[in-house]
Amino acid sequence: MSFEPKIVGFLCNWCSYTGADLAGTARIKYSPNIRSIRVMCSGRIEPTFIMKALYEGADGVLIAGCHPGDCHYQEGNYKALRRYRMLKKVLPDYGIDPGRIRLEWVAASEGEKFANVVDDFTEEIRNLGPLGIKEGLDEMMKDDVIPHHASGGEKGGDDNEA
Amino acid sequence: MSVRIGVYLCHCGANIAGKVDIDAVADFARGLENVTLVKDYKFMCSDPGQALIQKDLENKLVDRVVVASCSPLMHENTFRKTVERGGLNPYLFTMTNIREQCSWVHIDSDRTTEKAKDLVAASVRRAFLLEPLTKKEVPINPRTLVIGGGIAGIQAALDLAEAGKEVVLVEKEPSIGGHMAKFDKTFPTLDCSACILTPRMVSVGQHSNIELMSYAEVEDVGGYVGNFNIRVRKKARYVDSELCNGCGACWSKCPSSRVPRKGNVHEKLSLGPTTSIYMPFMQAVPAIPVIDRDTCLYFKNDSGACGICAKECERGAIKYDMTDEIVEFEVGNIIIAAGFKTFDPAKVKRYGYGRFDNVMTALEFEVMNCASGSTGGNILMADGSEPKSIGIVHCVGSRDSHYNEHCSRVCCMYSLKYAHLIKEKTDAEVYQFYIDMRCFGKGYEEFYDRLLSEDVRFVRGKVAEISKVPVTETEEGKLVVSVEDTLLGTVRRIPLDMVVLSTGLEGSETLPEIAKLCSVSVGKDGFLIEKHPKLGPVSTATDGVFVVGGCQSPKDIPDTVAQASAASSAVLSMITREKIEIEAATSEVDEDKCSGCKLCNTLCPYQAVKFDEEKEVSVVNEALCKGCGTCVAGCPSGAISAKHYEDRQIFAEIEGIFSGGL
Amino acid sequence: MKLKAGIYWGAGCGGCDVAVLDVHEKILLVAEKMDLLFWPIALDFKYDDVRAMDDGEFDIVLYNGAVRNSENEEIAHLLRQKSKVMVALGACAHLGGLIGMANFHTKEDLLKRVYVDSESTVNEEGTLPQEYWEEAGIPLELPRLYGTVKTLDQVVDVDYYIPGCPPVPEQIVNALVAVWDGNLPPKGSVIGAGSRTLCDECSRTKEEKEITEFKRTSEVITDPEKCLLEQGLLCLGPVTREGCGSRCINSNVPCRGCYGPLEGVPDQGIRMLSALASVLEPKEEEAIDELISQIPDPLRTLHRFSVAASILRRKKI
Amino acid sequence: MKYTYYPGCSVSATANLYQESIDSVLPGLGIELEELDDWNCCGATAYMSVRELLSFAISARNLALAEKYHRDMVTPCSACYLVLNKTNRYCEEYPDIRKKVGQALEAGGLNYSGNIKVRHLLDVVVNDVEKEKIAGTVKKDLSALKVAPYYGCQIVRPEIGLDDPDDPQIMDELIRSVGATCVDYSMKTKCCGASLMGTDEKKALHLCKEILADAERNEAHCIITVCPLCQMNLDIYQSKVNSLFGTKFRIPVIYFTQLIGLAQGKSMKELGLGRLGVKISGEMKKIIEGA
Amino acid sequence: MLEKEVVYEATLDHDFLDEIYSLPGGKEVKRCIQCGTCSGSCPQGAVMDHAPRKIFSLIRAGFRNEVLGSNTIWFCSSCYSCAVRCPKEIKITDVMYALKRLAIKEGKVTEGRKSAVLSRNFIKMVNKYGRNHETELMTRYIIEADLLNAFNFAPVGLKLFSNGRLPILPHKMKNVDQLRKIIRKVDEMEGI
Repeated sequence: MSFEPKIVGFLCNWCSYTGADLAGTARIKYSPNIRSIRVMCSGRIEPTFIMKALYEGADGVLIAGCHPGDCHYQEGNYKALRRYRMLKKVLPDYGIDPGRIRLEWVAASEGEKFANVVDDFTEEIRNLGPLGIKEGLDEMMKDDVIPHHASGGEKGGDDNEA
Repeated sequence: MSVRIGVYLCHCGANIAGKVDIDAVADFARGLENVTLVKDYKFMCSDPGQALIQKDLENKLVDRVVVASCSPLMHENTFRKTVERGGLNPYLFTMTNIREQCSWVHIDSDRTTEKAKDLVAASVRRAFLLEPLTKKEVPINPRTLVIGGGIAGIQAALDLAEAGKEVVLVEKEPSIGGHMAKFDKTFPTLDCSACILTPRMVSVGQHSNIELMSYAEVEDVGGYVGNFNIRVRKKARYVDSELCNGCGACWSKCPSSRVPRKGNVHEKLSLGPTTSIYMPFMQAVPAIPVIDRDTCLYFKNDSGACGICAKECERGAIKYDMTDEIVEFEVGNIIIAAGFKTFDPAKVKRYGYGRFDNVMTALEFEVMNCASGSTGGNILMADGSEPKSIGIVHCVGSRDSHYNEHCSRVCCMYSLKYAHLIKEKTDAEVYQFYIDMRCFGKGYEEFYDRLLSEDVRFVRGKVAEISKVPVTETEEGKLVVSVEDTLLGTVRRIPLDMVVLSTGLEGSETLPEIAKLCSVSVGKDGFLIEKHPKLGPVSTATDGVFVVGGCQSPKDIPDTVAQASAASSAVLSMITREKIEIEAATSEVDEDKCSGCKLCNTLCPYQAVKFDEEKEVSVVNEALCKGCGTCVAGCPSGAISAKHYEDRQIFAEIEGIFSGGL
Repeated sequence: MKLKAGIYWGAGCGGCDVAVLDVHEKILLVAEKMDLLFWPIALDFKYDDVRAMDDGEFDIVLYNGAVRNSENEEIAHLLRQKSKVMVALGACAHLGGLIGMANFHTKEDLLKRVYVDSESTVNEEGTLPQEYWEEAGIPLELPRLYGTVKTLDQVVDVDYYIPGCPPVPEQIVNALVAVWDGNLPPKGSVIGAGSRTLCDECSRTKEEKEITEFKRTSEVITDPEKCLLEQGLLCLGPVTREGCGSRCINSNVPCRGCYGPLEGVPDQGIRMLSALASVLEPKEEEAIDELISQIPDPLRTLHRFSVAASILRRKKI
Repeated sequence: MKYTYYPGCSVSATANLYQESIDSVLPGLGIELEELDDWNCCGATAYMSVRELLSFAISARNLALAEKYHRDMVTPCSACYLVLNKTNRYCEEYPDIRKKVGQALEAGGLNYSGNIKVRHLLDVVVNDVEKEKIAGTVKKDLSALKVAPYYGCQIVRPEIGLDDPDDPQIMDELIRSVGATCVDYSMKTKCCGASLMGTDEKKALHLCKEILADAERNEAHCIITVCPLCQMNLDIYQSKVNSLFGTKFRIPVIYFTQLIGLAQGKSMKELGLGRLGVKISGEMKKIIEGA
Repeated sequence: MLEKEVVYEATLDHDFLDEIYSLPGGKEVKRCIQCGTCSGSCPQGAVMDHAPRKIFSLIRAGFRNEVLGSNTIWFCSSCYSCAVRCPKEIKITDVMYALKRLAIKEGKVTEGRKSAVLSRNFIKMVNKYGRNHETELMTRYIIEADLLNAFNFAPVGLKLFSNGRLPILPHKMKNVDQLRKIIRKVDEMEGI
């Protein structure tokens, strides 16, 4: 079976969630890989949410908010942009391709854009392959156990002063 | 204490059930932690559907409700009320969107069902952590502030005043009237602008429910819907309005001019006197002159060398020592009618405005046509002679990515109006250079039709440039317009005596400041953003603040007046309610955690987060807070939380999404 | 009756042990109230002595250092079994500490760097430490170095945390006093520190913030009265628990975050990133990137002590 | 102020008089130019027509070579200015082009990281040297000399930023700061048709005629240019314009650096002015000699 | 085809707009509102088969052959007047270059042949010396494309020569080899 990316979307209520609804009303089809979480404003989206999503199993995270200048709460989207830029900058240190997170401005009228963004992002993540932080962590730590060597016998610190 | 979550799945006829395997989702939901009851129904939003939920709540079968159906933007309120009727706090309910963002948008049925399961699981986890919230109510002050005294503000103020409500109308110019007071005729009916506007201006000046503050600016807006605190600066007019009777003796002898001299007949294209003490136009309301401090000799010389107006005034109304006055008052609602400004065509160098005589802006041309203007309404070239040919260039500063993307909506029509006036007053040939004729209002197309019959020359093409370089003899001494006649596919050079630039409309210079004061957003196009482009055209994201007229988008007089009346009725509806519920899902500061770093203080667009100097912590004014949560994400210590969108609730949702093994 | 106490160092620098000694004359108070039955850095006890004890015999064990190898883990389990109260002492046990930054690398890279590539090493064969070796039939064994540094609570159940790198000595004494007074907060609490962030105890004046540039400490003469963050220094005070007595701040050095985040903040570094990004001045993508690029090694700066405790815990390989 | 200097092919051939005036005038203004070692053709417009990528690649070779100097690169030729800037812009905007250009450079053992700012000599003279400094070097009174600035296309378009594309002022100001009289005329940014001269001469000559006519109508003694191609068109082809359209233009077309040199009292020979197609004569000659 | 009274859809190429749109510099073409600012600003408009505005109209409608076969694209003198004025910020000059390349690629160069010859010779020259040798370029061009005009051209050449502005020997660069390697790599990437 081919790899189906898992994508978490964080959508602002006023523009992007509405835009995503519009895609539905217009019956525009897009790939079912995204699971969206509604927040009031893209300014509410904490980078920790994104880390959490990546940790729990997301292969990509989409953040969507109102276009610059159109924020329902005036400037929340600029804060989202700054947090996003900064998070993108540090992701490589975690060994994560910064392309796994994406910020898009989707207006309430842009149902088609939302669908395109999801499709495009899904493909991009598909190309990047699975991320698998949680399983990966177990896998990476599988050797981090107390070894039992050939000598078998009682281990420990008879002479060992730590 | 155990939590009992009820999950209600809606089929929405075949809308959801046709794609999502409801039984599979129901089985899945039954297996989720804390879920004690799962029901599905054909139409959950129908009366029997709602009754289903209500009954379960009344029978105390569940104490948290998850409804998986359409978008919360559609029916969240419906179900909140249902839940409330069932005796549960409405915030202990959450909604899962398995229609707009699920069944309607995906093709593969299995994968759509899987997605629905994940979304339900997320909602169930979220529901487990929901907290009850209480909505608060605040009283509404019945007085209203109207910012801007153009036709929009005048209409809104009069509507409210007539309904018996008090209004404070603040206008930054010395007189109300706005742009409309500068117009000669109005399209398409060609009725006299002054004739229809003046009576209304007078009504505003005389109405007992309207307090008019002209030559004044709003400096500060505090508070929140129903209870705004306003501070206004009334600029010094240097004329005592109690004593002045508007006789005009002062300006008739004033030796200095506030309008720069051009040295030709176009120099005095202004209504009213051009002296330093002046009335903007003769029908001004209030009919009290103002001294322009920048050009007045008395102020310029410091020594008080002039003082002629004071000597001329028999009533002693001239007060050079007058100072600005600050007034503070409270209102319940605000209507912003701050108007527009016209595009400055000097930016388009190739049209030669400011370099060539006889290239003028629409507004200058408008004033020239006004009977009370300095040419007495005659259309004249700079040298005083009558033009033989006039070109009208559309879309100057509109529909152009370099300046403004938007269509200014009124230029086509006023350009047609000018063509008509030119035909009526002179023998000149008139050329209209247009990209598209947009004549969409009532009677507009008919007016276009009429102009076609009046032999106006229509050239479809945006003017490439206006030059004074003659190529043929007939071009000598003329303004030469180069344009492609796109319908013919030919480039034409047309020599003209005069060119009128139909400049587009932009938000006024003061708009960003006003928007900031009132916590309203300015869009990319420079105009204020309404709450919803279709369904909330006059309200804004800030409760109690409304927008009307040219500051919301370019519009003609009929639309402006209609919008003004819409806003005043919206305000009346607010006032009649007497009280208003405010958002319950606000931010909240845990004062035990807040360490007063002040990082959050700049983040709130509504200034709802302020630092309490006494407690040394930041506090949220819940009446101002809109619940966007920007401060929450900006708080480093986790002291601020967003009610109903708490970190732990969103974390739970994320965990839920992956709990089913997507 | 005297309390039975133990102190152990896992993967740490010894600084925490020194901090325990640094309580000056209060050490007498400690000695009066407490029998130290195990403290490898200072006293001669053997692991077998501990193994011989009854389960829960220790009233309190202070475990400092992160869990970096199999021995650390083994002893962590042993001490947990033998103690009533297990305390993670210091930033390493609490959050992984500086050592946690190893999680931004792989074990192989680290070994290679230390044993082969380091400038002062000559190791032409590229010999690396072996876990197990038999020489003339005699087994020689080293504990296994783990690929991922862990916090103590990722390995065993921890009752309390005393944060800091190192913890303030007085705070350690206070924690011990709380144990013998039986005056303990709910399990899982951070003890010996405040409940707000450092800004609360920091005496510098704070204003509304809008960051236009970042500077390094060497590039600026700081105004001792003014918030360091407002002076362009990346101070982690806003995201770090108070209790250290503002030692760094008072020396004009920005807080590096060793006391860890407040309760309910799952990821200290990323939370600071969010807060910091919120108050940057620019609005355009390019200008934002330009400003961010002024922060040297942002992630390690934000996560100096807390990588192992962060949501992602380590670099993905 | 030191800059990397990219002369371009024309300046080292048909426009060698431009180079001479540059050598003579710039040191006095405190501008030092170090020629880019082993530069190649900028990849001018003709390349763009046929092989775009090739144009970018050879253009980028110059940029890559320039990086080791760590300075802005200056060119006196408007076409080179345009092409080098366009290469920069396209490499920045289109990742695909950037990648391919990078691969091509790599084949030649080069690498370009995109850090070279390309400026026109006029920009440097007007914006980096204080006006007072230029005025200070003036020895001759040229106030009677009416000079028409001819900007042409490629310094104000399409890489907007240097000045307004329709009504630029920087050369006007330069003329005033050397004490000459600036002629305001409408054709100062109109196309001279240089790129058509080889292919549709008649049309190109017509464009030249319009420019010359407007300058003459506004009583200009001479035209100054900033580009070898514009200069050649308006100068060398002037007699052809006259024979084709029956006009009698005798308007010298000189480089802006030559005007500065004249104001500084340098000789015609020193400035290469003897090699113009349309020689300096009549009233202009009198003004220069008389001053 | 345009002369015909009726144009059948089947004869049009409706992918043409997208093709141009996807080329570097083409991303604004879809925004054209046919205002004619470009044509009105074009110094060459009069001699073109179709003024620039019409080219955009033809691109949109799918008249591929008309566009690529027109002389318009060859008469563009790169003055960029249209490009800086276009209210929709279409990079018109860049689009013209793109069309020229497409026309050459598809062998549709007809009237604009002279420009194409000049361009090609220019490239040969640079490949040879690394720099342009104007004397040789002119000679080659005249021989190949415009022999009849050689007479006409001679006076200009003479004037340059007599003023010492037409060097006989080319300026050569030193490391022509490196440049050739770069050129070869581009050839390789473009499959030439």
